Amino acid sequence: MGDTQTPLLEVTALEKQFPGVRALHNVDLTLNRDEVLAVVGENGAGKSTLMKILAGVHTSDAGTIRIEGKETVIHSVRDAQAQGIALIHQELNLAGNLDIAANIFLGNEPHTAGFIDRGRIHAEAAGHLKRVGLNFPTDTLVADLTIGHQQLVEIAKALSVDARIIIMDEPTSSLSQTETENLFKVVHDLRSQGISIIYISHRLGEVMVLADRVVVLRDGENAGELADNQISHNAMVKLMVGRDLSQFYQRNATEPGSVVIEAENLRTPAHPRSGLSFSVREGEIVGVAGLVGAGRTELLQTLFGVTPAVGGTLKIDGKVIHPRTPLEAIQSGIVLAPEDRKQHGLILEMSVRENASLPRLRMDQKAGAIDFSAEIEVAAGMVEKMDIKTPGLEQVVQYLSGGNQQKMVLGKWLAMKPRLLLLDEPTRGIDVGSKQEIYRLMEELAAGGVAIMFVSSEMEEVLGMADRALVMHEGVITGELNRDQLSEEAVMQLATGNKAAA
Amino acid sequence: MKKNILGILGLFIFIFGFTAVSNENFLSAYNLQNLVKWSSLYAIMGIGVAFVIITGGIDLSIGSVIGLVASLMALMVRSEWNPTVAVLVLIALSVGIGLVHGLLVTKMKLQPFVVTLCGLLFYRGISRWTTDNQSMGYGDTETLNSFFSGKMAIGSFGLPAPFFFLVVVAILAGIFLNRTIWGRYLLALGNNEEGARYSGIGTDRLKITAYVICSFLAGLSGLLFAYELDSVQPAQTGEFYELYAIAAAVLGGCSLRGGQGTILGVIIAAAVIRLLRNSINLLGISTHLEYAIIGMVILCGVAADEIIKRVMARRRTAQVTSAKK
Amino acid sequence: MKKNILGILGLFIFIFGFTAVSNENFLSAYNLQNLVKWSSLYAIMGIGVAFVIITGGIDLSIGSVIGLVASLMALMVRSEWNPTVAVLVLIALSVGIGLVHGLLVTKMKLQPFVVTLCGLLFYRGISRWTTDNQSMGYGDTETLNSFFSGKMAIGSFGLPAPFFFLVVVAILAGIFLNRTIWGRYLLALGNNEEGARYSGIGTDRLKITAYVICSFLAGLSGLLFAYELDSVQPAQTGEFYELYAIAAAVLGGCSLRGGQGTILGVIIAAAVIRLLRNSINLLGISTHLEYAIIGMVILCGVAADEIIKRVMARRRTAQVTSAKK
Amino acid sequence: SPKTSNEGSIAYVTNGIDPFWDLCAAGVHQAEAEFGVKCEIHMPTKGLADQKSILETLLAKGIKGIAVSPIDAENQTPFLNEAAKQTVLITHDADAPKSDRQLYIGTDNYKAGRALGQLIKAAIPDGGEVMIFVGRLEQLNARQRRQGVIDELLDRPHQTLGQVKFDEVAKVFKGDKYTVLDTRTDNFVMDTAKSNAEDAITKHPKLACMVGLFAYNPPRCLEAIKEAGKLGQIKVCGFDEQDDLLQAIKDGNAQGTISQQPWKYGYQSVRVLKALVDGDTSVIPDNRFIDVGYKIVTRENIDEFWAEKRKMAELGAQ
Ligand SMILES: Nc1ncnc2c1ncn2[C@@H]1O[C@H](COP(=O)(O)OP(=O)(O)OP(=O)(O)O)[C@@H](O)[C@H]1O
Ligand SMILES: Nc1ncnc2c1ncn2[C@@H]1O[C@H](COP(=O)(O)OP(=O)(O)OP(=O)(O)O)[C@@H](O)[C@H]1O
Ligand SMILES: [Mg+2]
Ligand SMILES: [Mg+2]
Repeated sequence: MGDTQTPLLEVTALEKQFPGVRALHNVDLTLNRDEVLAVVGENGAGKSTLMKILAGVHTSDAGTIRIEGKETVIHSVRDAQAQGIALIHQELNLAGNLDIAANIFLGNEPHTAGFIDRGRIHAEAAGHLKRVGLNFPTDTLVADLTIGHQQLVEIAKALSVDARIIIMDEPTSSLSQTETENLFKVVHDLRSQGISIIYISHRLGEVMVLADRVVVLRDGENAGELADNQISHNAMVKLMVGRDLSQFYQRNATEPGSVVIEAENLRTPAHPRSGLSFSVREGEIVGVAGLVGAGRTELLQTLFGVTPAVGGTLKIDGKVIHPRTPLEAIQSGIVLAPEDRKQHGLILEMSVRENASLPRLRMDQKAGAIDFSAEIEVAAGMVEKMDIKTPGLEQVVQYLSGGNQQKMVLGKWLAMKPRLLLLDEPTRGIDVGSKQEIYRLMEELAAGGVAIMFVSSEMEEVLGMADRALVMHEGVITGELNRDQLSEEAVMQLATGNKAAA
Repeated sequence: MKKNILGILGLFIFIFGFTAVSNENFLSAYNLQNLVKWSSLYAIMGIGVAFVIITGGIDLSIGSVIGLVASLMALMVRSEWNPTVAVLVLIALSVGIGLVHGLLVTKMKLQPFVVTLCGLLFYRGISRWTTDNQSMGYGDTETLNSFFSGKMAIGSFGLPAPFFFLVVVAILAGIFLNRTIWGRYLLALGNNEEGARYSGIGTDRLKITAYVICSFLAGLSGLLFAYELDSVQPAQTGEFYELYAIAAAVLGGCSLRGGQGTILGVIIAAAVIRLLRNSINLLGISTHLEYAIIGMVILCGVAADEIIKRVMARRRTAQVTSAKK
Repeated sequence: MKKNILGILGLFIFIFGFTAVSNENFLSAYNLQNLVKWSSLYAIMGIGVAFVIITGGIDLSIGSVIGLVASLMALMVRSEWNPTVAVLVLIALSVGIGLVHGLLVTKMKLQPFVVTLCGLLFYRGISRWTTDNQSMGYGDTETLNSFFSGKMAIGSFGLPAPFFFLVVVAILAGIFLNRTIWGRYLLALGNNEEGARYSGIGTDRLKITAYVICSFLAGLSGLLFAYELDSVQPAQTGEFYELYAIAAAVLGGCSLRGGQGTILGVIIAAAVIRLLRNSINLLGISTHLEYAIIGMVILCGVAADEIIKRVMARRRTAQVTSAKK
Repeated sequence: SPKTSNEGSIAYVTNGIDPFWDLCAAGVHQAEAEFGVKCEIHMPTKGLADQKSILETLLAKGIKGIAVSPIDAENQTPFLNEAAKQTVLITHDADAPKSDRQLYIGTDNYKAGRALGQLIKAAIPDGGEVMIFVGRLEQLNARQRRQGVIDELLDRPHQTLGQVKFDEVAKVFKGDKYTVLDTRTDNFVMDTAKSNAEDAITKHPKLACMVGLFAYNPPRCLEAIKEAGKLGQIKVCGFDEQDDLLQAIKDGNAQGTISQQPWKYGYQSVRVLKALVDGDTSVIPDNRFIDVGYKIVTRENIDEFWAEKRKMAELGAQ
């Protein structure tokens, strides 16, 4: 098929400007046939913007796109589809009111004169689902799926299109080990079928496994490229942040103090029949591992009062509590940095100052009046302590990069001096630099006597940061691993419901 | 989806049964004909606004569009336009109005509530102004009269013309919404507009289509009401109807947040609203209490629906849990 | 935030200037007094609904609450209640109504549009029923009369009582919204309810508060209108006012999506709507055109606002580019 | 200034927007031409608040004379007195007897109601069930008309306008021959007006006569009767002069109507205002009441009446 010398896709001198932000400047990119090209870069480097331009969601301000050497204009998603480009978006873009099959074929329904061929849709969707390892009936409503499962549906959707270029923008951010490995298989399959893949991820380990070549972006510009044999963790990091980042995980466990939180037979509404028992002590960092849908998020949300417990007891510092709302949980010293930071973690349309001070307003008030000077102090202190990159306190949080947003989510709780800090996927979608800072913060807080529980789907993170790990499977804690018992195999055994191994 | 209809259907059956038992004349052919006729008229408006509501929008201008179309039709009849041409022109006008609404909402990014609130005021003003606010009739256009408000006898029962319009509109709307790609796109964009756009769906065009359908059906209703009432009061005809149409759509299972709606539900809900009025009149309840009763019943209907949904959701959770064991 | 007011302020100045130039009597003390009075009445309603709109909700029942309060006040006066007690009871009733709306919206999770639409019907029905739909007055309650609709002379200019109410309401509302933690919480929950909840904000309680404020101010408006007009028509008093109140709130910078709103903007917008009417009457424009003009002007105002916002955004882009060069 | 301006030195203010008022406008135009004045016509859209602010604006403008149809005369009196200090004030259609208005131009709606009662008696001489339909019962004229009808049918003694005692709404009144069943309101919603009529036919199979008190009510009753196949069987009597009703009278499907000849309100108002503004107080009768009377329209005088109405409607549309 055609000339093998000309690249499949060639982008030159691309420019893109958003109100207040120059997202891309003079960016070049080439993609060869049968290639898995990884694109990495810090948060806000412009990766998603570049991909959205290729997928026709945005139009570029300047620059050319060549496909098989032919200059092409992509004005709309339809144009991109016609060129055989499919994009798995970083954010989920499913219609929750429709079923899985409808979502997979949304925009590409097989139809005659506008009438949808339902039989075909369901039959073909089942095949795609199988490929990504999702065992749900095709008429399940998407709203009933967890984020992780929804992400698998997104991937299935991209597969359903007859594409020659599939772009995956952080496809694994909500996936755990097993699903991720499954996805790797899919990627290899696709490549062997002659489909080229652009793969974006902040999990550099995945990039090393998958990529044939790595392109690095920094501040909306090309920062360098690594060929197959040059790809290494350090090389990528160096190009991304412009310096070396040594000693990634730096957990120095100290002797934990008294018990902060103790759950006995705690029952969450999602899994009302399985009682969960565990405890966390001062200065301890406990990881919660498990597959997607294991009930980890539910557990944290129950502790935080979002979905109140339906049974069992919960004690904080020996005192029994029943948090029914987040407010009650916060008053008992429990705080949560949620999994979905845009929906739950921040008020995107409000400023850094307003977000930073939101939980604290209550404490600094004078007869209900906001203490504006205290507010600015809190916000400024937080920006400095957390090293949040923002042009000012009045910047709207929406325009911060993902990493800085996550630091804001964490930061707003630190001023509250919590007893128990709950973190749900604290580094999801966050670049290596920010990741390291978040680990440093967890470390610092633990040293200050805070008890920390964090849910993570990233095995490395659990192994690197946890003093102790709880492993969950279908709503049940299948085992507990101390630091010296922690290993990938041990976690996987328990996560797949295999108790015997523990 | 089917579950959404259960609550409202139950309400319909309850009021129907109650009135039938309480008043012997309720089941007379004449009364049922009237009930069918008015329910059909309300349902057509309700289906129109349901499309807009499914996109997450709203249309407050329906009543004024009805008034405008009815007023202009009377003016045209008076100026001896060819009736068919007049009807076509007015249908085109309605479509044009929907188009303008759609463009203002999608391209200018104005809020649907505001755009159509201005429409409500504007079209009403135009109706009054062009007609000098005179009530008018449709005297001599006999063919149109029987087309829009005639009856077809089936035994002793005369099926009114609006019913046939409703059947056609409902079937087309049902097919459009549930069987075609555009209907599916509409549902998708109502739930997640960005997501729909990223899937290559021309969301703006679809939204505009929804507004066009809504105004078109409002215009059609205008003609049907005009010939049904055989007279138009430019300042009053159609006033307040948007609220009834929206009530029918919402009671019939559309969520104002968008992405949800069934045609059948809207039809039953429209019938419930008309049935209530019929029932109030037949039971001889004080005319002053009418509004209070309608408001109360709608609220109870919606609340009951919500409770049913919650109970079902809880049951579903329980099932999922037990299935996993 | 300040930018939101510019558009509407410009519109106000334009119409004001235009009318002042076209009609010499416009600037007479008498006319300005009346303008201030009506604007104040509309603004008080507008501020009320602004709170609900900021939470992302809506209140369609305002006009009916006004009608209900005015009707019941007349009934109580007639039955020789102590005037102060009557006022307190009615204020308590308004608060109660807001509480019920809030509870239905937050605890039952019903849609605000539906709840308050039912309220619109229900309270109107109750007004008609309790009063047997008779017009009534407030004859002999002189102290209340001067309290709610008296004038305070400042030179030749008599400042009407509603203006003082507005000043108090506006100052309190402004402080509440911009200076207290609850105001901040309200804005936060309007932008992202879940996010606010996860930040430890009691979102339900705040939303209920917003509905209570809205109904309370509607009730207060009811009393003000009652004593201003010295008469109540149970089926008519307050009808349609919710749409004007909402129009004022939206024109004044509130987004129906929630999370946005300024008190000053609402006041200016209410003044614009009243000014328009005053202008139409003074210029002797056909009353039939009144609605058409109001609808058109509101639409243009909102559209101009949107355009200004876009131009500003574009300018921001341009600045960044040149800064980077 | 805008093209549609009708700025004048005197003003004619109605109590709402209704075709009735456009016929009044015809009389206004007629008089404008005849007496060489310009008269503004204002129709408040939504009730009392609108009417008040219109009056205020007119006063602000320094208008020389106003003819107004007060919505709630009794309670508006203080305000009307204020207005009377600043301009020449008269009332039309509805009076505010306790106010300082110069005079009242109108009809006695109670008497008109009784006349309607007589029309009903003529329509169903053998008696039977009667039902009343009206837009809103809070309007004084509606109540007076209704009471006139009820009193006449029940052969009660005549009451004096201004002191009429009103019967409650949800009650059946049984006389020797006639029974007044119920009064249904529709709030000016046309489909409600029609379905109220339909439901009445359903509910009362023996209904003998339907009475519409507002202009649009009788035509709605006629349609309902026609569709029920009871044309001629159920009689119709009404108020005002909508074309459909006139046609029905002509065709013998309706007994008759009481017309207030609305154009006379407009004509007289302008005539009197013009004179008063010019300082001619001789137009004020001793009892300060100019009765424009009402016309009983039946099959006998329908053609002549309709011709006049047509002429007036055309004039009103100018
Ligand atoms: N629609 C938009 N409007 C304004 N600014 C935007 C928009 N989309 C992206 N940006 C900005 O453009 C820049 C590049 O963003 P982009 O999403 O491409 O980064 P990214 O490399 O994908 O980051 P991440 O790793 O966090 O996903 C950022 O500064 C971002 O804030
Ligand atoms: N909205 C919902 N409707 C129905 N079931 C749900 C819903 N949300 C979660 N579940 C179910 O609850 C269980 C726990 O989900 P949860 O999100 O807590 O898992 P998790 O371990 O945190 O997964 P993830 O890694 O995706 O965050 C899953 O079995 C999931 O199917
Ligand atoms: Mg990205
Ligand atoms: Mg989770």
